[in-house]
Order: sequence, then C-alpha cells, then structure tokens
Amino acid sequence: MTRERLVNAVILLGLLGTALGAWAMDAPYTITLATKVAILALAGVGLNIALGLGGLVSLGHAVFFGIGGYAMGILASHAQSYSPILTTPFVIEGTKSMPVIWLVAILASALAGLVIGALSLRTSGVYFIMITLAFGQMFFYFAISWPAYGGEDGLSIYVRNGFPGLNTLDPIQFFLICFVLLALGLGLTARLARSAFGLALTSARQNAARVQAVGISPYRLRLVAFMLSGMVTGLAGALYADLNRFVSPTMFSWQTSGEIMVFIILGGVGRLFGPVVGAAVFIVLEHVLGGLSEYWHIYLGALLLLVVLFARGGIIGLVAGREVAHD
Amino acid sequence: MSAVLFIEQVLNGLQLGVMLFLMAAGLTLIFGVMGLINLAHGSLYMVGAFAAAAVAGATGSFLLALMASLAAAAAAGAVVEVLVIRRLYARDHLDQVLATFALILIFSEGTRWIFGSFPLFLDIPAVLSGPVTLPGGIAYPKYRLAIILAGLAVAGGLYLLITRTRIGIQIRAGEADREMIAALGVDISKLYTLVFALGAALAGFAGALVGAIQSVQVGMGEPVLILAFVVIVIGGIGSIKGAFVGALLVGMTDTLGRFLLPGLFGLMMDPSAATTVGSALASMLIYVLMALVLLVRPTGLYGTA
Amino acid sequence: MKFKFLMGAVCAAALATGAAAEGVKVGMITTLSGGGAGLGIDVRDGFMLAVKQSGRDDIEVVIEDDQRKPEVAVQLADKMIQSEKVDVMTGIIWSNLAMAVVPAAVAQGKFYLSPNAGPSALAGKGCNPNYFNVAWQNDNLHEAAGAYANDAGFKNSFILAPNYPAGQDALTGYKRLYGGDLAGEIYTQLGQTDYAAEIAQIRASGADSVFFFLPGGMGISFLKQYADSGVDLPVVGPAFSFDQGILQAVGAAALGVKNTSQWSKDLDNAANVAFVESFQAEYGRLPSLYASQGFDTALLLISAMEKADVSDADAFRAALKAADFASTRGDFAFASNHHPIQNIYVREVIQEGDVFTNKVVATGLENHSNAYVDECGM
Amino acid sequence: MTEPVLDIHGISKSFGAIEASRNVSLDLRPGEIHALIGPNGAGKSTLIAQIAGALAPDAGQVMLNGADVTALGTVERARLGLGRTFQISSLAMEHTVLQNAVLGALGERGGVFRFFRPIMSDPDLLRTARAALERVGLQDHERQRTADLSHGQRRQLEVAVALTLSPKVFLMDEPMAGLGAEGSQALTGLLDGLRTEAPILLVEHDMDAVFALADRISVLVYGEIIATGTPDEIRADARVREAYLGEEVA
Repeated sequence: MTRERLVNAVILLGLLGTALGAWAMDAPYTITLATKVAILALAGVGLNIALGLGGLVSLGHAVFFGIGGYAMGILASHAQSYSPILTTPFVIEGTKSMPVIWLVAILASALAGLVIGALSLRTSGVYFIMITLAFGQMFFYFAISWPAYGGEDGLSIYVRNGFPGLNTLDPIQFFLICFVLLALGLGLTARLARSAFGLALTSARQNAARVQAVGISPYRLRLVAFMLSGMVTGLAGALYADLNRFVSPTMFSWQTSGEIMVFIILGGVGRLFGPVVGAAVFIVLEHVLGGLSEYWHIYLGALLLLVVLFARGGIIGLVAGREVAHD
Repeated sequence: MSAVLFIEQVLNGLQLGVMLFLMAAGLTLIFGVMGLINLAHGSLYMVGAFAAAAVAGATGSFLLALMASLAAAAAAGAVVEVLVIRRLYARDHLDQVLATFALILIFSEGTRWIFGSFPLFLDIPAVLSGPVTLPGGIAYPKYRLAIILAGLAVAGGLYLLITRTRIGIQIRAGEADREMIAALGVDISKLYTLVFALGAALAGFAGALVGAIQSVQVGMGEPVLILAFVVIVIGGIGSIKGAFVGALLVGMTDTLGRFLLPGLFGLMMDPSAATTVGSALASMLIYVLMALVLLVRPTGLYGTA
Repeated sequence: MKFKFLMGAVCAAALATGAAAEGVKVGMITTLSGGGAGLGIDVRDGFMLAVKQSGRDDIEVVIEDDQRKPEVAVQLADKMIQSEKVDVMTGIIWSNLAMAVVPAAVAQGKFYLSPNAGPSALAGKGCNPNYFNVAWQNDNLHEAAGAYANDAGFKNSFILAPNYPAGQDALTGYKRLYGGDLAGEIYTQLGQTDYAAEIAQIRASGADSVFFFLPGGMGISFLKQYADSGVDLPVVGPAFSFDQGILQAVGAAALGVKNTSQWSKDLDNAANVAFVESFQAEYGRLPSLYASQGFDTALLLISAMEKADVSDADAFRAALKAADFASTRGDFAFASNHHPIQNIYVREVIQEGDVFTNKVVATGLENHSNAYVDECGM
Repeated sequence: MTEPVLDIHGISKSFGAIEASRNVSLDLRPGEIHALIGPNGAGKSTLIAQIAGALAPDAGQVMLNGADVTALGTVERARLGLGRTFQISSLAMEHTVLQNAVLGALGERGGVFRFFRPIMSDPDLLRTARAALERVGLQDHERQRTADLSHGQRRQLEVAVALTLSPKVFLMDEPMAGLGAEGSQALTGLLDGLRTEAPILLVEHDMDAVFALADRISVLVYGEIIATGTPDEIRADARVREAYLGEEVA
C-alpha cells in the first residue's frame, strides 16, 4: 500500500512538475499536453468509478464526455452570439463562466447517467457492454445529424471561457485549474472507495447475491455509481472542450469510449491513479511514436495487447506490485 | 408509394440482413462456444475484402477472389487465435474488449501499411452485373439477389453443420459445458481454433461479397461490426438462430426506417426539415430497437442468462 | 507525426529565431493517416512540389497529421502557434477541422491559406482579413452542377447527400442555380455504405437526373451500386467523388459521369501542363484536384513573399490579395471575402488505356464568385 | 401455540413439465430449529429460492411475521428480517473478514448512500461486526482476506454476516456442507445456541446434525412435503423410511 502511495505521489508531482518546468522554459505546447493528460485522466477517473469499483464495463462513456463538451459548446456559443438558449417559458442565457458550465455539464451528465443507467443496468455482462455502446451510438448519430449546434462540423468557441480571478488563456493557469480538478476527482474517488457506499459497491461487484442478502439493492448501488461516474467524465468533457475551444460529435464516438477505457487498462484496473498514468503514457506515445512513424497505431495496439495479456496490473501494477484487491 | 417500390425495399432489407447474418453468425458462434467477445471481427471482414480485391486485381477472377477471401480471413483468424485470442478465453470481458480493440488498431494500420491509403477496386463479376426483372415488374440487381441466395445458403449450411455433423455436435457440447467436452477427449484447443477460423472465414466472405458493391478501404469493418453486435445482442448472444432473426430484423428496420421515416415526418413538417429530422432518427433507429428489445428481454430474443 | 522539410541550406540563425526576417515558416496541418489520408497526401505533395520548384531556401514547412480529428487539429494548431511560432498556416482538408482551427489561428494574427475546405461561415459573417481560400467556397462546385443541370436540360432532379452540414450545404448549393423540379431529396447517413434503399427510391421517383454529393468511400459505394442497379439516369456531382485518387476504385461504373471542378488535368494552360508533367515525374502518379490546390496554395504564398515581408502583415496581406501567380486552373482572383473568382468546369469521366481520368467537356460557370460576399464585411 | 414467524402456505412452482414445488406448506415457530431434509432433486433449492425471494411462486403465500411478503424481492425480505446463509459460500472474496461483517451491519443499520465518511472507522458498525465475528470464533481473523480463509471459516463467516443483520428468522442452506466432523460439531454448537435469538429454518444433508438440532423436521420428496414432525416421529414415519431412507440405501 505504502509503495503504491509513493508511486501515486510521484505521478501527481511528475505531472505538475512537467507543466511548471515547461512554464519556466517557456514551452507552452508542453503545458497544453500536460493539460490534456490531466483532463483525459479525469475522464478515466470517472469511468473508473463504474469500472474499477462497480465492475460495470461501460463502452459508452463517451456519452458523458460529449455531453460535458456540448454543455460547454452550447452555453458558450450562445454567450458568444448574445442569443438566449431559451426564451419561453423563461429566458435562459448562455454563459462564458467555467464554474456555471461545469455545473451544467455535471447535472446534464447525472441526468443522462440516470436514464441510461436505469435502462442499461437491467442487463449485465456482455449485454451491458453492448447496450452502453448502443446508447453511445445514438448520441453520436444524433449529434451528427442535428443541425442546430453544428452537426458534424461541431462548434467553435473563439475565446476560452473564464474563471473568476484567473486568466484561462494563459496555458499554465488553465493547466492548474484542470490539475486541481483532477486532484479533487482523485481525492473524492479515494474517499468514495472507503465509504459505506464504496464498500457496498465493491461487494456487489464481487458478489451481488451477498449484497442482496443483507438487504441492499445492487441495482440502486450501480445506478448511483454509474451516475457519479458519468458526472466526473462529463466534467472532464467540459474541460476538454475548453482546452480545444471546440466541440464535435467525435467526442461521442465509440473510439472515444474505447480510448478512455484504454487509459484505465494501461495504468491498471482498480488502481486509483491508473487513469492518470494511462492517459500520460497514451499522450507521450502519441507524440513519440507519432514522430517516428505514420503507422504508430500499430505500436500502440501492440503495447496495449502486451499490457492486457502479460501485465494485468497495468503500469502501476508493474511498478508498485500487485497488492491491490481486485478480481 | 407503390407496391413495387415497397417490395424492392423489403428485398433490400433482406439483403442487408443476410449480409449482417454472415458477420453476426461468426461473432455469436465465437461467443457461444468460447465465451469471447471479439471486437476485431470487423478487421477480418476487411481482410477478406482486401484479399479479394488483391486477387481479383491480379487474376481477374471473382471466384478466385472469393476463395482468397475465405482463405485469407480464415488464416488470419487462426493465426490471431493461436497468438492472442486463446489467452483471453479465461479472462473477463473487459480484457477481451481491450485486447481485441488493440487488434483493430494493428489490423487497420497494418492493412494501410501494406495496401496504402487509397481504396481498392473490386468489381461485380460480369455474369451477375446489371438488373434482372422479377415477377411483378421489379427490376432488381442480380448481384444483390445473389448475395441473398448466398447468405441463405450459408445459413442453411451452418444449420446442417451444427445439427448434423460431428464437429457440430462438439460445438454444441462446447456451448453447453466446456469441461465436459475436454473430458470426452476432444482436443479443445484445436476445436476453438477451428471455430474461430470458421467465424473469421464467414466475416471475410461477407467482406468480399460486399466489397464488390462498396468501397474496399481501411476502416470498412467497424461500422459493420457495430451493426453485427446490435444483431447478436437483439438475437441473444450465442444463438445462431437469434443471429439470423436479429439480422433480418435489423436489416429491415434500418432499410425501411431510412425509407419511410422522412416521409412520415413530411406529414408533420416542411419537407426539408422532415428529411433532416427523419434521417437523423433513422440512423438511431436500430439502436432504439436494440434498447427496446433488451428492456423487454434483457438477454435478447433467444438468449439464455 | 512530424516531417520537417528544410529546403536548401537553411541558415542556423533563421531556425533559432523562428520567424526570421526574410524567411517564412509554414505550419501545415493535414490528414496523413486513417480514412481520407489520400487527400492530405496529395495536398502536401502538391505544395512541396511548388516549394521545391521555386528554389527558395527561406521557406520552412512543418507538417503534422491531424488524423482527421478536429480536436487533434486544434492541438496541433496550438503547437504550431505556441512552440513552432509559424507565420502562415495551411493544409486542412475538412470543413469541420477548418472551423475548429481557422478562427482561433487568424484571431492570433496568423495567415491561413486554405488548400481545400471553404465552409460558408468563413466566407460570410466569419470572414477574416488573414484567411484566404485558394480552392473554392464549399458551395461553388455544387452551384456549378446546378447550372450545368439547367444547360443539360434536366427538369426533374433527384438529389442526395449525407446528413451533416457539408451535405446540407451541397444540396442548398445545387438548388441555388438549378431551375427545374425536384423528384426527391434524401439525406443519407454519414459513412453509409449501402445505398440500395436510396437507389430504389430514385428508380421509383420518375427523375430525369441525379445529383449527389458523397465524398470518399461513400461515393465509391454509391456509384458502383448505382451502375449495377440498371437505373441509367444521367448523374452529376462535384469533383470529389471522381477525382484521380478515387476513380480507380470506382472503375468503369463512373464512366460518362459529369462532374464539376475548377481544375482538370487536361486544362490547357502553360502552368498546368508543366504542373501535371512535373508532378508525375516527381511522384510517379497523376496529380489530383487536391494536388493542384496544394500546388496553387504554395504558388500564392511564394508570390506574396516576392512582394512583401511576412513580418509586415499589411503588406503581406495585400500581396496575397493580389494573387499574382500563374494558377494551374488559369485565371484566378480573390473576391472581397478572399475566396476565388474562377471558372468551374464540367468534366466527364473517361478511360485512357488502363487509367480512369477526367476530361473537360464544358464550362459550367465563368468567373464565378460566391454567394457570401455581401455577408462579409470586408 | 404462538404465532409462526415464518409461514409458507401452499406454494407451487413448475418449470415447464417439472413440478418443483407442489403445494408446500411449512412454518417456523419462535425458538425452534425446523429442519428441511430430502434427497437430491427433491426441490429444496427451489423452495429456498422462493422463501428468500429470488423466485416467485406460481401459487401460494410466504408470510413473514404475519406480513405477506410473497410479492417482495430478496432485498426487501432481508430488510424485514430474513437472515440467510448460502449453500455455496457467497461472500466478497477480495474483502477482509471484517469488511464482510461490516457490510452485514451496514445492511442492517441502513445508510448505504453515504459517500465521504470512511466506513471502516464507524464505531457502531465495527462493534456489531466484531461481536458477530466473536460469536462464530473468527475474532482473530478479521484482517484476513476472505479468499484466504479455509472452507470451514467461510461457513462461519456466512453465519456471522447473518448474525450482524439481527434477523427475525434464519434461513440456512446446508451450512454443514463440506465441513469436517470437527467443523460440523462446532457449528452445531453455535446453531444450538442461536435458536433462542431467532428461529432457524435449516436445510441440511448432515443427518447427525439435523437429528441433534432440530425441534421439528419436514421431509421434502419430489417437491412435496410428505411428513412433518419431531425427530422421533420422523424416524418412525413409514412413508419417510420408504421414500427417503429407502432411496438412500439404494
């Protein structure tokens, strides 16, 4: 345990150090990459609540990532054009304030999580994987075909949204916002895992009949876990859209769902910091391998295969040893 | 809407369904016997199409191209099974999803590396090109009719294989009880490789058949893969009969939805908006169908828990 | 991924300071992997051919692959602006990627020369003094198809396109100049590969012609299936589904189809003859529409460099605006919203030996500008 | 006679042509151990599932403390005081012994939707959990991973988890299965003391244990209760000897 904690501290400080170092050396693009790692890691932290704690293999988490993205895109584009989102029965204006956008992203994701979860959790196993994938596809095609918010073209925001007291256009300040949210997400997940809810949820993953026999409904546990999971991933989606100042249906694609899952696996399933390591490795690979070969996806695929086949604890498992409880 | 048009659309739905069945049969067989969820099935479809296009380009023979597609996809399937897949049977679905996701990346970029970024060409054989007039004055492409017949023939062959042959008995035994058939002295790893190669060959065959009327390009497998998953989930994973019914259901829903929905919305709103909204909804329709089926029957139409 | 082409002997000082006094650093973001990589490769090759032929040693081009993903393109743009400190950006193939990158890039004072995408938003209200489109406004080729339909005497067209913004623009563009009736109007699914249902509707609709916009693999699938269906109505479409890279995959199914383009390999002007010949010599394949657009983009850049220094933005902008270069497509000028005024030709797909290609059969629109000039405040 | 705590009334259940339960009636009175025995395939598992709420009967009623619970599921019946142990150990194997016991205590107390406070430092739950572990003799193993326990210890933990629920009725499905003679004896002693706390419906194959513990025994054959009575009555019952013991000899 202590070894894993040490590894975790190194990971978090490494990310922070990379960004601060890049800032000191005036390498803004490196800060952008570090920001991307922090945001994608947060998306993975979200999925990890469902996947790692709850054992729910959701191949549709791009839904939440996309909802977060579009929450930002829709609110900011209306603010940008000074046109209200809704005029009847009451007026809703757009906004360029990050905290408001985050709140909307989280609430919208919670609502989607409630609906999708309530329906999908009636199934289990492969059927659950597939029905979440199907919901992802529904959102994807809806986003592409619906002309109001750009369809396939997506929505562009010219200036990054604001956060009171900070200049979000400055890469390092935006990085710090994302970093703090990632740290919060990690902290909350850690507490969640040790809470009453966490105990019941992880027990339900291992043995649903046992949880039922003590009078707790696994369905409700999983539904809440799915919602919480979606909320965190939705927040990450809003941040990702702000990083790019752009949102498009690609955020809803099933490849996005797959990639978020890849972060978790690369890092190590059930490891709190798995998604952070996974996202960092993914981004570094994209840039190192991408520079070496046009066909870098082959190497990414091979690496992923090796991790799944031979290093089941993921990268953290290799470094910190396999002492974490996981089926 | 004329009856002729409607019948033609039903034929189109049937053809799409039969095509999907070729894909879905392999997927569901592999799941039923080995308990494996294989995302890379679409890559085998692509391998079949590329092999067919390459052989047709070199020899000019469609028949040789079809045989090449079967051989190449089966070989690719067998190699992948021996190297990777067999290590996944005992794993949970998560590991299977990720490992086969990795295989997609490798297959796609590998194919692009070998064949380049431009689509390949595969033509319909001369005997089957052009339309034929069916009773009732319906002009319908011969090649699509041939696909329907080929697909039904494969479905029939598969039925016979599973119900009447020794290997079929082993496959059914494998679905029921894995330890049992090992105890009976069947070489289980050989059986698994064989089943996987069979599923792969069906996918490759579908790829080649469709390659002649579509574009043979990298990434062609994934949209079909997702449709095939929808099919087997609707039908009940592991059930060949379910795959057949599911495939026809999805084929019909998709084709008729695309055809009827815009018109239906046209009754309520102006035509331009109706086509946009109608086709948006049509593209989501099969997923809605799948969600509905799972809500009523959480393990699909013919699935067992 | 990253390819650095350093032309000739680039002096170390110029590299170290990034935007050196005389040199220009170009950031090219284009699609080099995944579906649609062929288009980006052609743009890149055309562009680099012109740079090479110019013999200039003060153009540095940084090339990155956007994988056709808008968010990747945005991040690459950040990288080029923040780290590489490029002066001019170019290369984007797809409208949705352009919409993601261009507004922010020009807002930060970079020049953007579009070798392909020309979304209406960037031609109308969103036009920008630093944005120049060297290819076309997105509607142009569709408008020309509509005009051609009138010339050809089509009275009842069936039109179809994928259900996404570029598809919706395409049908709008066709209808803008087309004067006949519509036998039907269908939006297909993006990425759709089977068009049996649509072809059946075309057959039943009583149309006298078909217009379609289905880029990439969608067009290949549609044409093969259409040719096999026995429906033999005349087909017209924009050049995208009939271009050099794609025609070989469509095969004989495309023979005789009319398509509209501002460029064709057989356009008889000196610049084009030289371009087609040198492109073939350099890369061993026939140039495509996209290659010609990449080539012209580089020519435009070089023509501006000869007149002004990129550090003097106003002068450089005026030099670009003058468009003082010999385009492979013949006469070329910029409208006030920085989109081309040019002829759009009607081409027919023919077979030359084993190779399928196009020849010009008519001029669809002469000195055609675009519909958004008035919306743009420039 | 006092009111029965658990009253099963005329339950029937068929799967296709197979009648797994035929008009089964059974009751459990305060302070007693009522054993249910029967040869393999008699329909014991199906009956247990219907009592626990995992299966809905085709006909008949299940009454718990005078309330009709026939329409309720497993979770609701557990909340109403049905404490259950499983035939095959059904525990969270990756968790520690103490965590499994705390889960039971949590189920009994409620408040599962608390997301922040660490549960393993909740004094009330720990007290309940430790008390239960102590009663089954697992107090020295609380930090051990459940997967590392011996078979017998897992059985004990099953009982401990049921104890944390302070149930009104125990439903025990073959708790002795797979235990050695020594383990059986220890558990027999434990169950013997439990009956005053809450009555036990005991499904068991171990006849020594059954005849040592049970106040009453019911015999299930082919889905039907053929006899109910004291151990002595059952021993003497001709039909039981014929249907049950006769078969066992064969």
